[in-house]
Amino acid sequence: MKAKFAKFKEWLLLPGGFGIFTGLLMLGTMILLGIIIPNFGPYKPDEFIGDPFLPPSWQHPFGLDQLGRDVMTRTFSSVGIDLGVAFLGVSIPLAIGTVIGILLGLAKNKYVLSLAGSLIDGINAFPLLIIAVAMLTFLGSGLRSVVVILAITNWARYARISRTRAVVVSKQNYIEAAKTLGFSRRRIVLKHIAPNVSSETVAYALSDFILVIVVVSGLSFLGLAAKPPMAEWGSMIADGRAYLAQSWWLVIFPGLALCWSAVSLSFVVEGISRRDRGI
Amino acid sequence: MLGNHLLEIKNLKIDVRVTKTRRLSIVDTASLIIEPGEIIGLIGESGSGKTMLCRSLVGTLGRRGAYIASGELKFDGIDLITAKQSVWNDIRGKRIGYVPQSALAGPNPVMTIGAQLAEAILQDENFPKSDVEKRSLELLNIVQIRRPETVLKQYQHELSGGMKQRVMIACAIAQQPQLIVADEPTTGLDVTVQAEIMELLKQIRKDFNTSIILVSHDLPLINEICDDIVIMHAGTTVEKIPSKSIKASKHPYTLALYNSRIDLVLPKGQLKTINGQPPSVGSWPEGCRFSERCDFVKDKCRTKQDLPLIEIGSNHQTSCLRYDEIAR
Amino acid sequence: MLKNQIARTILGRLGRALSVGFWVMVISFAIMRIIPGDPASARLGGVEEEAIAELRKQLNLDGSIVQQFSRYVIDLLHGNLGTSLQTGRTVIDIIGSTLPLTIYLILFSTFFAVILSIPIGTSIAWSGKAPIVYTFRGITAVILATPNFFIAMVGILIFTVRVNWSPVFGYEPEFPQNLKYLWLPVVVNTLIMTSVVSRVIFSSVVETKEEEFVETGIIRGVGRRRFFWFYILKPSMAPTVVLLSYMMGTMLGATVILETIFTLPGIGREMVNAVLTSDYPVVQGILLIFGVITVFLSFIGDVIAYLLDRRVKI
Amino acid sequence: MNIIEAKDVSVTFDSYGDVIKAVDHVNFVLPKGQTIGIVGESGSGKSTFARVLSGLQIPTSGSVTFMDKPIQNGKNTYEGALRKEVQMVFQDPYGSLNPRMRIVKAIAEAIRQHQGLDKKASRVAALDLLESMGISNLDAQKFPSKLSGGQRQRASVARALSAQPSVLIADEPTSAIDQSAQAQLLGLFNDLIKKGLSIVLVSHDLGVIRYLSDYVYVMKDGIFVESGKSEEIFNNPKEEYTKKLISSIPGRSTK
Repeated sequence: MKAKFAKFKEWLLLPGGFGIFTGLLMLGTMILLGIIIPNFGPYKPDEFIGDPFLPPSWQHPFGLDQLGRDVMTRTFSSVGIDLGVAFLGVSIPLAIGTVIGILLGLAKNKYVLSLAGSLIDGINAFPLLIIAVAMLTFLGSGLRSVVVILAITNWARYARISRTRAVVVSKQNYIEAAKTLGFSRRRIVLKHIAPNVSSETVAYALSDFILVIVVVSGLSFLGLAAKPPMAEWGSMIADGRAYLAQSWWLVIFPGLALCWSAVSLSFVVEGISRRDRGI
Repeated sequence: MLGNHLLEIKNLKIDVRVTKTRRLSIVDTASLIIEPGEIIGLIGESGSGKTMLCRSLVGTLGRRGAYIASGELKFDGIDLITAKQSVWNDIRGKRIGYVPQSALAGPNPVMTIGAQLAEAILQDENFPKSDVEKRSLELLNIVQIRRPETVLKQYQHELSGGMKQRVMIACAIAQQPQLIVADEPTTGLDVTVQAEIMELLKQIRKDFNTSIILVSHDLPLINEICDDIVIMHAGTTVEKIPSKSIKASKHPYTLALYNSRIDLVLPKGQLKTINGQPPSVGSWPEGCRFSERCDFVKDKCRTKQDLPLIEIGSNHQTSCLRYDEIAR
Repeated sequence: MLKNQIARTILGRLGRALSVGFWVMVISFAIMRIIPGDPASARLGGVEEEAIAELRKQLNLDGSIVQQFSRYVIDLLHGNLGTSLQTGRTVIDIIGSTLPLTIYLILFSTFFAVILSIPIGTSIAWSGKAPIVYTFRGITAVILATPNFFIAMVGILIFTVRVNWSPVFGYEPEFPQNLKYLWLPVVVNTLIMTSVVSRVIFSSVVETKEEEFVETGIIRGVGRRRFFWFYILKPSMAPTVVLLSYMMGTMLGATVILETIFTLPGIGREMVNAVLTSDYPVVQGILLIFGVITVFLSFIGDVIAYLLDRRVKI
Repeated sequence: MNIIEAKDVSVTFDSYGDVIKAVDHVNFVLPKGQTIGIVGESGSGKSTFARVLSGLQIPTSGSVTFMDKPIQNGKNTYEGALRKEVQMVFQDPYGSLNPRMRIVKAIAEAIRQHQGLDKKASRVAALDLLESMGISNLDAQKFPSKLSGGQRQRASVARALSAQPSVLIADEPTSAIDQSAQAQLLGLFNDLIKKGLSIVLVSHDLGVIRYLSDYVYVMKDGIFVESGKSEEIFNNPKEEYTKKLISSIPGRSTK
């Protein structure tokens, strides 16, 4: 036990260790509260329990909203939705983009390459929020549409990174050595190229996670993703906006929860990048 | 007592900050003396601290979180350890020139060669601005660059490795310094280019009576160019010996390096290799740091102690405790 | 020959910008068509066939896909982006009347962000003192992880609700009255952009600082001011410019939210209105404009970066 | 008997419309059990030619044969059982090992492929092989970035040897490592030569070439300007370029 603790302490003192630890702790707390409060707490997120606009008190630390629902319960029941959507919105494009990027990085056909390359650049040319808003017009709003849209558009960013990296990796001597050793193409791609490419795209995915959380909540804020009465940070903030002058708690608490989650992730990202660079 | 040498380093210790409280020595008990007009070769493997020793001469240790922990460092009678910015301003670029590592550096990528030469020339505030171009061309001629007018307008990425190094040398000699520090100036360049640049350095020494510290890991090169050789191992100077008498070295590490020269053995002959790996910074053995790889090692080599250079002949100093028993 | 090299590189980059521009056009054409179902009947609901056919024609959804595309391209070349289904104004007209405000918003915040970021980023990077660096990175990380609408809300809470410095709703286009409405959104945008830009300047100065030529410059004894400009700032500028041009594009996207919050009649808010009223031609047109602007910005950014530092591959 | 023969081999590259001749109509033979040195400066085309011999680069024209059989078949080189016969060691000790694979795993992977051992046995064999090259079992468990340049180069040689090749092509194997590590690596090559391995040694370092080679080709601008027995080239060079190269070797005058 003691030895384990010493080892942990040593790990913590390495560059970035403290950031990663703090970030994971913050994120873990958020997820834990997101499980406990909605499931085992005294209220339901959609339950009308008291006077509207009741300010924060010991019984309702985050106060009550315009319909008399408990803001704290609603805030924490959003954890699963927001982080879940963001998780899907990152992991699906990550998988698609990495694979397409590797394939393109290894492709030889000039026409395929330049066509695919400018298509990827074309998709990436649109700011994520803009293309998401535009597609929602045609796809119909809702969280499911948001996940679909992220899958169709965001892969291009990963494909770009993965392709550049695959080109670099495939020129490395260890790939040449693997070829002269007669390893199968499949083995070279899966065991030698893919791990060296995906380390890069996964690193990007972590920072993309923050962006996607912000975009998803932004879409909800515009009323295009999560719809009332669903408890979701962006839509809660949008709902509370009209009462900002009198009842600040409607906006501030979901906002802080949103920040808390994104900041925790950014600590992890920062920590990992510091560790990689060793400073 | 430090005498009147151009450069004198005595028992210099350089530490680096690893974390807030942890310090690591990267150079320890290093000593070196340079007279005017002398070419000194500083040789050592990677991690032996030779680059850091060079940086201490030009005052840029701080950039790497390193600092001089103890020892003496005097350039022409000036104490460089306590030197203030104003003192450095008089020394850098004027009295000490610097030629960087060929593999890493080169001229500033966002300035033309001409702009950088002008910068080096105008270190002398009294130099007339109207003569800058003339002087630039003159310098480029000294370093034997063809078509100097064109080169003045070019950027570094348009030049070959050898050309870049010539430009760096031209900048270094702009103020006719007393000392040039050349840190692996030809590593990675072609042999013919290397030979030309070495010839150039010798010529500069001859024409301007400049002292040169040439850092390298290539013993044959150092052996050919330099008057004296200083051998570094694991952060300390283990021997100083005239080039001519390298065979008569009294330090097992120098001998091992000399004996592992492939140009001295018959083709496919038995190469003498040094056992194991060079000790890495932070895990130096106590006592003599070569003890773990040495064939002559005795118990007394392993006890904790400082190993300063001992004068054992004319211009020949060694740190080996058993120097009198060592022969090739 | 040298001039030639520069021209060839820039022309090559222009070619790439044009080919990406082509795809931008294709994507904004396709966006109405790749999604299953028919936008015309979706908009009108269960009305009679004739009205739907009429709308299909108006939306350029009749005939084969090749015909649709060639009509789309020809219309584009004539500067025709279609007509709003809601107001009957031409899309070009709508864009022309709403885009300038958004551009001002972006330009002002970019300007202030750059002015602030250069001293902040370089001085922190150059000092390299751990506590300062951590504080800087911590604060900017928090700002970047916070959605702009939340920052805006907090701003409104402070400056509108507590002290009445900025009106909540409305807009007056005349100068100088408009400043009253614009300053808070510009501040919010500037805050975010400063965080990004100063981080980039910070990290590229840290990177430049490590390079050997900087050391050579110190040892050559280059004077302070010269050193700062030629050895620190100029070599670090190229990545900053590239990122700045990209960030301006992203910021353009973010104005959708910002303009909605501050009820500014910019192009972003116009787009949200169009989405909420299913005004397809307007959505499509604005999407195209956003794409074209970002492609243009990144072209300009790359060219400037290349001119600053010829090593940059563009 | 010649193991590898190259006849009239050319390699050209396209660079923005300009055609660059990296290798220009060269002939080359590698007799069995010999070490052939190819010496030249950067840009001489020596590395490209080494890649042609190892089958990594398809020549624009000309042919390479291995034991009198052409190595090339359409777009493929060294097919099937031939593939293991020619292995390569690269210059850069940083890029020649997969950074995400522990040393022992990289070697075991090659052993498994070529010696038909199972997972466990190949791991043991890899550890043995590395041990025999002076890489301890402890170091073998590490990732490449934790080893010194010399150790990495020896690991690369170990990986090449695990295919049990008959030819080893070494492209500047010593130019990025310290002198003591260089001596260790050259000693290793010397042992391999004594065991009968045929070696093509590409280097700009004439000292290394002189030490190991039986026969030397001097390359400049894509062609062999001179070739001959090693002692002849070094004692009695005919071409101006060769003379210049030899006179540039540091330390000639101090011998």
